[in-house]
Amino acid sequence: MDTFIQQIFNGLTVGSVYSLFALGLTLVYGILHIPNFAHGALYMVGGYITLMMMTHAGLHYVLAIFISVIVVGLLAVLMERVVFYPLRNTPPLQDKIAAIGIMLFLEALIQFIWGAEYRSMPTPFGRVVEFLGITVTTQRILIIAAAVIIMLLLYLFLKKTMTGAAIIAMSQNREGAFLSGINANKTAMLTFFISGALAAVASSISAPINLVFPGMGHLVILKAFVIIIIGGMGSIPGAIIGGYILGFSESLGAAFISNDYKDLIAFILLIMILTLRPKGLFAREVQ
Amino acid sequence: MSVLFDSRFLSSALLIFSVLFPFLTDNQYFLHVLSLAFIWAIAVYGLNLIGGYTGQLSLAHAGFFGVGAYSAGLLMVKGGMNFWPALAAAVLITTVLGFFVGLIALRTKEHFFAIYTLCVGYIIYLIIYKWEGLTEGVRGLIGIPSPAPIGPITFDTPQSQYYLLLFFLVFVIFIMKRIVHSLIGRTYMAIRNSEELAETIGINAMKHKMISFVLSTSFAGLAGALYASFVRFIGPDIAYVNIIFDMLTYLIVGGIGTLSGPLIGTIFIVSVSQSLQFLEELRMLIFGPLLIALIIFYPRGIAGGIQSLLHKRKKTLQIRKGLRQSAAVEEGK
Amino acid sequence: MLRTIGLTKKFGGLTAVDNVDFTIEKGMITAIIGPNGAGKSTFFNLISGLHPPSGGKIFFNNRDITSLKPYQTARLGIARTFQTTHLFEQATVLENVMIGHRLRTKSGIWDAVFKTKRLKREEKAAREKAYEALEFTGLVGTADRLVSDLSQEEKKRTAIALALATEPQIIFLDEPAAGINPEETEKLGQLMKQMVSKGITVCLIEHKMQLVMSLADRIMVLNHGKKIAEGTPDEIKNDDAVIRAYLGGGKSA
Amino acid sequence: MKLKKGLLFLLLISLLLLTACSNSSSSNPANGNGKGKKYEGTPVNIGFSGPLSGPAAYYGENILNGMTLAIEEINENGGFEVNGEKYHLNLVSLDDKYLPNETGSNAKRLVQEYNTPIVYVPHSGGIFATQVFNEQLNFIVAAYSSEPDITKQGNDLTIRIPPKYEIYLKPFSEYVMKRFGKKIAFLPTATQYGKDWAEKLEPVWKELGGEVVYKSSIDFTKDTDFFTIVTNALKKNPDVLFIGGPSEPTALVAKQARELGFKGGFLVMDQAKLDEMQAILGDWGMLEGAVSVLPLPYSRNEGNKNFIDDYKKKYGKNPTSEAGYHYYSVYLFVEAMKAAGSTDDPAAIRKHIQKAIDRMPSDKRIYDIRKVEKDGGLVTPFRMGVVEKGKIVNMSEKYKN
Repeated sequence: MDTFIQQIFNGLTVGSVYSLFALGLTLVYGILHIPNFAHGALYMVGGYITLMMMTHAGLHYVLAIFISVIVVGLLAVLMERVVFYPLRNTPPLQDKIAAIGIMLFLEALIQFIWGAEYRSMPTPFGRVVEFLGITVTTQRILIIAAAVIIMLLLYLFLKKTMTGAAIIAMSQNREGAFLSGINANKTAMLTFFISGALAAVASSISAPINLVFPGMGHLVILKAFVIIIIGGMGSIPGAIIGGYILGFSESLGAAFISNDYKDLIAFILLIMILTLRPKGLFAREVQ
Repeated sequence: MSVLFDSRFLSSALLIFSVLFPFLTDNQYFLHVLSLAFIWAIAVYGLNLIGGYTGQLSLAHAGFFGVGAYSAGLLMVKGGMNFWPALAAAVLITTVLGFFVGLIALRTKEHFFAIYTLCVGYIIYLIIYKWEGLTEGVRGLIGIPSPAPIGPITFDTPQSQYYLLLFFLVFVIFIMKRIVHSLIGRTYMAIRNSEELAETIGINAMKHKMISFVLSTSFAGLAGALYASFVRFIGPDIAYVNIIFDMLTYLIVGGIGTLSGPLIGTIFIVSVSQSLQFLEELRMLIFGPLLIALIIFYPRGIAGGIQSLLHKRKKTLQIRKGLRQSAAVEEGK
Repeated sequence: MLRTIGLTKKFGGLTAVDNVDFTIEKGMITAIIGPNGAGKSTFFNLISGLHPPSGGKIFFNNRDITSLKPYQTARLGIARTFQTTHLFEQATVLENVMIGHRLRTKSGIWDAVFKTKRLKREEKAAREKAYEALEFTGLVGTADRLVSDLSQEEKKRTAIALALATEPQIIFLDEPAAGINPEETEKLGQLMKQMVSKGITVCLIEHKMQLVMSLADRIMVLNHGKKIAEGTPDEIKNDDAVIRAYLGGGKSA
Repeated sequence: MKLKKGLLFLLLISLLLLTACSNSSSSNPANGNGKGKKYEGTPVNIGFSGPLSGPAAYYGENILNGMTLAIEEINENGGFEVNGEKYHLNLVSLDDKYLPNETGSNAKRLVQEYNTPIVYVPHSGGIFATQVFNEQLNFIVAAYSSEPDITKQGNDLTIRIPPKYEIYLKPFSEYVMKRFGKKIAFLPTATQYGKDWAEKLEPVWKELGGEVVYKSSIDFTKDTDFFTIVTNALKKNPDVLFIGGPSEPTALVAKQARELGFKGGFLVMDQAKLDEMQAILGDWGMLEGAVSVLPLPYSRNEGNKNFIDDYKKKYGKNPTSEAGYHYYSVYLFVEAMKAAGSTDDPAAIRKHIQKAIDRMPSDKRIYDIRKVEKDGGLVTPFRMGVVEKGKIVNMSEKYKN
């Protein structure tokens, strides 16, 4: 029983990171229909900025995350302006290839500046605590708490503010949103900012239990796509629930079915979902 | 000037050049790179048929490439088969698998099809990766023989392998050309354009998508089988998603939905990335932005860019001609 | 010629077409009108088979075509156009229209690869058929131009030519006159009359009342998916229910 | 506007191609070494094809560091003499992103354009792809991979640099079993190397009276968090965990095991290095009871102290064993060239490797290699280190056989 609770907790930790990361991806997809493969690179840059702010500038962990969020958010906006905006009238395929170009570039850039080696991120929350008969570290509790808080904040922002409403409106009906006077440019930039910020948070809070290195984005990007497909491309609750579904399927699947075949299980699950519900679990019914 | 742009002239010149190429250089490296580019180009033509012409972007083609490579490799290494029957069998296996995948996958549309096939490709990769008893898993399959001789023609030198691959590439391009410029190709393009419209003018879209998909997987399988006997070592990585992204890059840069696009794109990207080698770990620093610039300035690819350029020229010529004629008419009045 | 009995289509909780009984007589021009969202296009989609109906039956020449797919109804002689033309912009007009004859051909992939006699014959037939349709629609001069270079009205006519190339007995036109000027609209009316004189039955959805009133032999009015009136233009003009529908709900045309 | 864009683009491309061409035709290409400096004598190009971009770039970088250090030293010291003629070395390194087909292209390029008698390839797929034609094109594959099939192929021009892992199995097992107990859980990396290790370790462990209570592997290229799998392994109450893979993620596995309350020992596969793991974890505490190959900096001796110091000075960190082996091998090949009396006859160089081993200067013997096997494998003596009471203890002598 203890193992079961422990695995639930493990799934919750991993799922929180997945959800945060996938949220940004799904937001961008919902509004601009861009499958942003460079999202993993944003995640990676986020980890590096936080790390460098801590080790080189000597900032506190939380402050470093804050700076990283701003920087990566702006980087995402820059990406939108320089690359995706000129491509707004081309099919999404072109965006995909351009995103791969961005990814290659950012990885090479980070490797050029800070080298290819693995780095570990120190954290003030490294204590091990016993909790309901399971073992956790404070960092892991932080991950879950931070993810939930951020997702709540994002929810409030999207539901309760005008700007947030514009994002939702644009993702539901682009033309309608234009007609009702929403500034599409501003909304796109804002969405990219949020998506970059979310990627930076996800990597910054998970880096202390992982490692920071130029290729770290590869580990999450494919999974994030799985998540937003499960959840329905562009669906915000879908991304959150999809993230936790994948987190739990990894922890419980590895525990009770087979660790070696857990990836295969996940993908076959995905194929089955798509066969039965070709547009994902949470996609809106569109005529 | 205009004769330079004539496609018949251009393609025969290209063909003659590629036939003579081994005589122009004894640098095996060029030969090797070009041979590999031919293999990729064959696979990219497959991708172009279903994605470019029929409008159903399949991301499972790296998987099918892997299936072709592993079928051929395993039949030769573990089944002791000769290259030629193994090649035929590999193409057949890939095609049959493609048929069954298509049967389910083609029910989804647009980007859901792309994602669905991405997952199929990933599952193929995982199966190759995990099924050690058959595929040797991560270790990979070694000792794949090079193509067996046909009568007096042998394929153990790089030159002869180059010609073999060139032959298959020309063969594939020929088939593509015949298809694209026929009623069949127009049918595919009609489906790409609007499946609804195609259906209402009497085209059984599902059937044609199916044929196009199956044929395109057989190209991927062919390329995979050729790869296996050319590189003579295969690992699960050849079915990984990175490979499909490479293929996509070749296709998009060259020009999706054009006949020359896959060839142009493949050779262009391969040679650019080879010539950036001197930058070592920094090469992606140049390659990434270059790729982005290409996509932004030539969203329809190099071939598409040339096409619209030619069209514009033709149009201005026509307008000028038209003006002159009307001027003449005016004068005659 | 074409008859629907109790035709119904539901999307989720919404009933887009509600229990419509309707008959189209051979050799006539029939118009379907109604406010936006009345279910007119859905009605077309049901007949051509793009959507399976939720209830009711469709008969074409006394044959039950309710569950047929669009490509099957097309082969029986039902053609249609869409509000947006969906043409292949990067190809020429001729190339676009040629494909309309595809349903009368049998060539497959092997014919293409081996360039068989059958393929050559059928391509020739398709070309001739396309020219015929272009001539009929007055587009011969534009045959070699790219669709992307055409005007909106020319695109509409190309779409009609494409539909004609399928050799239909009946043609459904979805707002053919939308977005074109009055002079061109008049020409379009002429074109429809020519079609009828060639023996093709015409059914159209249109918002331009003038066109409808001057052209149609019979009119059906849909509102909220229900048929509220049917009759000659004069009858419709004076129908209370119709006037109420147009004035009361939705935008007027 | 359109024209300008097109022109700009054309310019960019032609510039690229130009630089590429001019670079490949110059005699002093690619790598940073030798730039701006003229060395005496004829250059001998040494080729390298490995991952320099992408997720495995760090691995490639370490290897290049070791090679570059050796080559610069040799050149700074006036090069070397073969048959009375002066030579210096020039490193040509190409990126293959870990892809075998790219390795194939690179190797051909290195041999055709740079005449490299030796091409270093640090991954088994690339080695297999190169072994297809290396005898025909006449160059030595300096293979850095423990994959046994590499030397089983009967390739006459292959040198396998790293040691075989079999020698570690028994002594490592004996040590951890005695100190912690008989129950072991397997959590190595999911690569072929990890699997081979596990397969060979199991019978050895059982023979010593032990029990394997859990068997799985971790895919470091796909998993980010190991709490799940470590939880599963610990459920079986093992006394020892068998872990391994790249040092850094392996260190995380150890750390997370400790966080989950594991008190036993670690049997660490030789791919991971204790000192690199410690660098990630910050101190030795978490690694208490770990047994693995003795890291270079902890066995300073006549043969390696200069190397360790120089490396640290140049790169600001301790040398990894990849760096050490590659540094060593460069000197070895130079000795072999001297002994063979040729810089461009790979067969002769290969033939004189044993002689070169015998003649290696004592201050370059990073590893006490005494023999090359018939199949081309270098025989490295046994090295073992354990973490006891917070520091590394050299156990090489005690557990030797």
